[in-house]
Amino acid sequence: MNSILPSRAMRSLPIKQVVTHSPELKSFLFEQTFEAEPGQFVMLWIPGLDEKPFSVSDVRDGWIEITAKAVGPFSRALMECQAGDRLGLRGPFGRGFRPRGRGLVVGGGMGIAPLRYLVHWLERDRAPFRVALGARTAAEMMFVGDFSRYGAEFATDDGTLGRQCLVTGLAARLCADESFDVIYGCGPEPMLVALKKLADERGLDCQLSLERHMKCGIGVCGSCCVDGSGLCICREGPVLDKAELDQVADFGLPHRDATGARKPPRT
Amino acid sequence: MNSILPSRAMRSLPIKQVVTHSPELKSFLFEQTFEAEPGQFVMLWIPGLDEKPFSVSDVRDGWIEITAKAVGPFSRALMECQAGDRLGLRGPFGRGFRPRGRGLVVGGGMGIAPLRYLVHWLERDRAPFRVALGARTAAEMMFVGDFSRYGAEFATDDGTLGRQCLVTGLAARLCADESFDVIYGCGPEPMLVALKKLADERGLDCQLSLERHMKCGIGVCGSCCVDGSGLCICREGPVLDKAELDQVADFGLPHRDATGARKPPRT
Amino acid sequence: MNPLAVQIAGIALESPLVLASGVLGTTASSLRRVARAGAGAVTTKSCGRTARPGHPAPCVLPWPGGLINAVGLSNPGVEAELEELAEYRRTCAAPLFVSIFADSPDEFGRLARRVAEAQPDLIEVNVSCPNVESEFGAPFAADPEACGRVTRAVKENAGAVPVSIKLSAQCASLARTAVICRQSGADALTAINTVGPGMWIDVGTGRPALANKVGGVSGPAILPIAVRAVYEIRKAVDLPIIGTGGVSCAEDALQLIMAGADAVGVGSAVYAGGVEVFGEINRGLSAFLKERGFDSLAQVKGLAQREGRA
Amino acid sequence: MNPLAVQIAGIALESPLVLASGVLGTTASSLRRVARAGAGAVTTKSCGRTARPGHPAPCVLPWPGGLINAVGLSNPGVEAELEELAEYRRTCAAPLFVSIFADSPDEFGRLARRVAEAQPDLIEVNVSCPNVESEFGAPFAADPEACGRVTRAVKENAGAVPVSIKLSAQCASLARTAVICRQSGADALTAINTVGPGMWIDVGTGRPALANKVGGVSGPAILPIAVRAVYEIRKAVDLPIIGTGGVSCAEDALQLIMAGADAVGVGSAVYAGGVEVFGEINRGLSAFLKERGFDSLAQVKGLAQREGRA
Ligand SMILES: Cc1cc2nc3c(=O)[nH]c(=O)nc-3n(C[C@H](O)[C@H](O)[C@H](O)COP(=O)(O)OP(=O)(O)OC[C@H]3O[C@@H](n4cnc5c(N)ncnc54)[C@H](O)[C@@H]3O)c2cc1C
Ligand SMILES: Cc1cc2nc3c(=O)[nH]c(=O)nc-3n(C[C@H](O)[C@H](O)[C@H](O)COP(=O)(O)OP(=O)(O)OC[C@H]3O[C@@H](n4cnc5c(N)ncnc54)[C@H](O)[C@@H]3O)c2cc1C
Ligand SMILES: Cc1cc2nc3c(=O)[nH]c(=O)nc-3n(C[C@H](O)[C@H](O)[C@H](O)COP(=O)(O)O)c2cc1C
Ligand SMILES: Cc1cc2nc3c(=O)[nH]c(=O)nc-3n(C[C@H](O)[C@H](O)[C@H](O)COP(=O)(O)O)c2cc1C
Ligand code: FES
Ligand code: FES
Repeated sequence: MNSILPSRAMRSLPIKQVVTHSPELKSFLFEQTFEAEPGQFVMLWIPGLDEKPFSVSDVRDGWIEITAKAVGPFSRALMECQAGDRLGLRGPFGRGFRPRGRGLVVGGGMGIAPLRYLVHWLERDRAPFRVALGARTAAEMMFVGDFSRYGAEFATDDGTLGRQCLVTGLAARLCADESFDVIYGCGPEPMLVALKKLADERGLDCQLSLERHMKCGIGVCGSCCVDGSGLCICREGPVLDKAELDQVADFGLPHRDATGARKPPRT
Repeated sequence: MNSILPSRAMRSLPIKQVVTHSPELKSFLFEQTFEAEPGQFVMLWIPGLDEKPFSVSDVRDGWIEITAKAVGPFSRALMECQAGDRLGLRGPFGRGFRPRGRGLVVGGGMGIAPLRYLVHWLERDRAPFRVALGARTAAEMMFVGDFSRYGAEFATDDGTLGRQCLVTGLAARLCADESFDVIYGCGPEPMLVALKKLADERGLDCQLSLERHMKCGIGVCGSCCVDGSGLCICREGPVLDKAELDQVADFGLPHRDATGARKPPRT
Repeated sequence: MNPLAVQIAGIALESPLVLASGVLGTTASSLRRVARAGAGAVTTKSCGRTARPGHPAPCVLPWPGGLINAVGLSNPGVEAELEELAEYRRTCAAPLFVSIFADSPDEFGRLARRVAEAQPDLIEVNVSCPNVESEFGAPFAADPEACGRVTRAVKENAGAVPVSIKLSAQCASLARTAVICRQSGADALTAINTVGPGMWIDVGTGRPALANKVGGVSGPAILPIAVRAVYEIRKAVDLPIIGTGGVSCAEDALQLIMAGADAVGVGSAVYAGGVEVFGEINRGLSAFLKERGFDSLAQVKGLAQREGRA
Repeated sequence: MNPLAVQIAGIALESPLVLASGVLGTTASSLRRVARAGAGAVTTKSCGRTARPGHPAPCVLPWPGGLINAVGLSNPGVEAELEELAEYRRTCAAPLFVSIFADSPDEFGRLARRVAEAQPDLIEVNVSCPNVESEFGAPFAADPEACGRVTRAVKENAGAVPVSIKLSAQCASLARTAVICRQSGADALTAINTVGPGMWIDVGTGRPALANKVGGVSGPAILPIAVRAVYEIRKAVDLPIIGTGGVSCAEDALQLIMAGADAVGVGSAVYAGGVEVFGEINRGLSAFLKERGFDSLAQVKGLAQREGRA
């Protein structure tokens, strides 16, 4: 039967190469079996364990790359995976960034991963952009060399790289100094809330990538639906535009866990 | 699901028009929902009764036509059908005639039906051809007016139309007088055997349309397979070429009934 | 008059299309979104007494015939679900069906009582989920008498809220099960749940691709089985039927209606078609009625049950 | 060495692909044609004692998920079938499996005795045809004990000819049925027959499109159910399994083999792919083995049965 795109079905592929940024942060390269736009993600399956969403952090030379950080059982198991191991890859899922005009690219923490592919894409399209990235500390700042080539500005909580401030501080200053059409953002939701506010104040468009608990990746199970509009982050997201963000009732609020219940507010 | 062509699935259509050649011989016109080549057939379903194969006797102006003769329970029930009645139509099935060069078109009895569409097709392609048709008696000769326009010659057993001889006699004479590349034939199998012999003797190609008991029309059930090569008349036929005919072990012999058993020889 | 309007168990639906349980059915927001996209009613994902995270992923996979899933009855528990229900009620008028599952008739009864207090339009009783075989579902759906016991327990507790029993095509005898459900007080039947179970193996690793190994098969692949099931049930009982299984276009929905369904569940089609599929099927149904000169769906319901020619 | 060669019940096959019963399986000529197209063995359409014309048409219909059929066990009767068998033998070396059906264990025994005299390579016992519900099939496949009785009756009469029992996914418990068949002497199991039954309604007329109204569902739509069935049977018994259902490409065949099948039946795929599909699947299987560095199919058989990670 061939009524669906084969790439959307489960398909295992051997890891072609593992790039170790640190023992807790690695990139995994696979043969590229489908097209993907920046901001789109794949569901990555470790057979016998679980399957989780990961953004495409680059596509080049017929390879597709994802970059993961060890934060829990799944991502720690992923750190053990070697070239040659077969993992399942389904995708590409969701809607990514839709480049337009002069862009301000703002990332925080693991949210930097998809932005790497975004800037490569923007460069290829000769679209003008500036980059501001934040992390807790220098060791956690991903792809510093790569982003530096584009004149990225950095912010860390501890001042070990770039300025000692929040990345939203960098973004605000850049917006004051230069003119932009759109803010592209990916990172912790409080950061996104601040970017949305900034964009609203400045009258800029914004495209922000959200995270919600994902199970199916294909807009069916409902576990990733935002409150308010009910859009599926896996399908209509993860990147939402301004109008869509206005309809996210739980934007910046605690969202739902694997049972579908709202998580208690973080303390 | 859309993995197969919709036209191959069962689809009922209202009869658009009934043309009464005689109470026992009628043509039925339907909206044309698929392309068909001369020699191809459809499976015609009378809901609540049965489904049987019928050749496409013409395609024109967005209409598709089949022509049937009352010979048994099914075809008699068909004679009762009126414009507006919905019948099931699946098709087109099988491989039809593949026109090449100068053709001699030879038909007998109900075998004349698909040849009508064939000559319209040949005329459109400006391919040169002659036609010889046979029937038991004038009243059973179909489409006389239409074929006369192409200078067809007629033969009847009782001499009520054209010559009083077998149509194979006409064919032999035409072959003696004129030169042809191919004989197209449809009609009773003894006639086809004679045409095959004629073609062999004259060194002509031939394309003859065979009948076998059909159930599925799609090359699965096996009820229409010829002995020898095992080809399905519903799928690789009904029109076979010379090389294919050479591999039909039961060509001209009694063939199989609905159980799959060989019928006893006719007496 | 709206030619697509139907009634089931006294509930008026603007469209015969009902969002099937388990698809975009956990939150008030997603249910509302589907109602606005054209569903005549929406069904929540089945909920139980307490929260369950369900099986690990992969738990829903597309395959060429549709989906295969072993979500494992993940749900936030009945209390959280009732909050969603209240929120839905405040913001959306389309009828809401609440699906419940449990592991004993008593437990079904208790759950039904709690849910009925919140006054949903209908309680759907999931006795047929194949994904938690030893825990829930299998024993009931496979055993007509057990379906009867569950039905009675729910009806005794549901008060005025109508109850639909969701049957499986794997029922030993669908006709007998339907009759027993009716005798036990069911107001409607939903048929069918997923089929199988099935298994999809990733040939690259040689591993079952679902974490749960097996899962329920749904989507286009199961349409003929759903049509047959509805046909069989309609022959056996005169209860309203929410015919469900494999519907992704108006023709599919018509097959179920002609087999005897009063309303039509749509679940997996959301994968290929998005929530927009509800509007598209509605438009297709309207076009069919208009083209064939019917005034309402009631005129085509059960057509396939006729015998003989003509 | 031919990497696709397999053995089942002592029979050597050049390819694991077996023409499934009921497809192009009535005459020596069509069976031979399929063997030449690349099938490792061919199975005849099920035959009974006497000739049956089967149901009126439409009796086989394509639908988007595959086929739906109610051929109704048409067959020329065992004597005519044995003539075909002899002719096949004279002209083709690929193993021939003869499928039989009957309405009682005794009748199955008598038929097996007659067929065994003609020395086919294997007798396949169709206890699972869903299309003649009240006459044949349903009672046996649905009841594990009945499957055992049929198996014993056939084995007592088949002499040295190996016997495969063809099971249905609708078996109450496939694992239990498999165990009972094994204990009753079965040399192999074939799984599965068609699924359902299903119904396809022509919405133009509102009529079931099959003359028999319901029919067995086969083709791509049933692959996950066949894979699960083979997996379940392989867990339960160590008999050779002819895994059948929904195979139309090498990946599909590999799913069944990884679930635990020794050989792979192919039927409905002939509709979309013609008899050429056998050669294509063979080439796909060879390419897979080569690419992954396996020497034979034995190395991938049952891979999906492993537990845990890695
Ligand atoms: C669209 C999207 C893109 C992502 N891209 C990346 C990426 O490029 N790199 C990366 O390292 N991480 C990415 N993540 C997050 C990644 O999926 C989680 O970090 C990972 O699943 C953690 O699993 P764990 O078992 O290691 O940790 P756990 O301890 O299970 O979880 C840690 C945290 O990860 C998140 N998480 C866990 N499971 C899921 C799930 N099923 N769906 C969504 N979030 C979950 C939750 O916030 C949770 O609190 C992305 C998530 C989403 C939704
Ligand atoms: C490829 C093909 C094209 C045909 N085209 C035409 C046509 O254009 N016009 C026309 O009038 N007839 C055509 N026929 C024959 C037509 O199918 C039969 O005449 C019709 O089925 C008779 O059915 P009945 O119940 O009226 O008669 P019956 O008494 O059932 O049968 C009369 C004769 O029709 C033939 N027949 C019956 N059933 C079948 C079947 N399922 N498959 C094949 N042959 C059958 C047999 O030779 C039988 O002896 C065609 C047959 C084939 C195989
Ligand atoms: C992802 C998924 C989850 C489901 N969860 C439930 C459930 O919780 N309760 C239930 O009764 N049915 C559940 N079902 C079954 C559907 O409600 C429906 O009966 C079945 O999928 C057939 O319809 P479809 O082919 O339109 O999807 C689920 C189906 C899918 C695909
Ligand atoms: C037209 C048709 C006729 C069939 N006839 C028989 C039969 O006579 N005996 C039998 O055991 N199985 C019969 N089957 C079932 C097949 O052998 C096979 O088990 C089933 O179709 C699943 O395989 P598939 O998806 O490859 O077709 C038939 C299937 C079809 C499609
Ligand atoms: S993850 Fe299932 S709907 Fe988005
Ligand atoms: S009619 Fe069935 S194979 Fe030709």
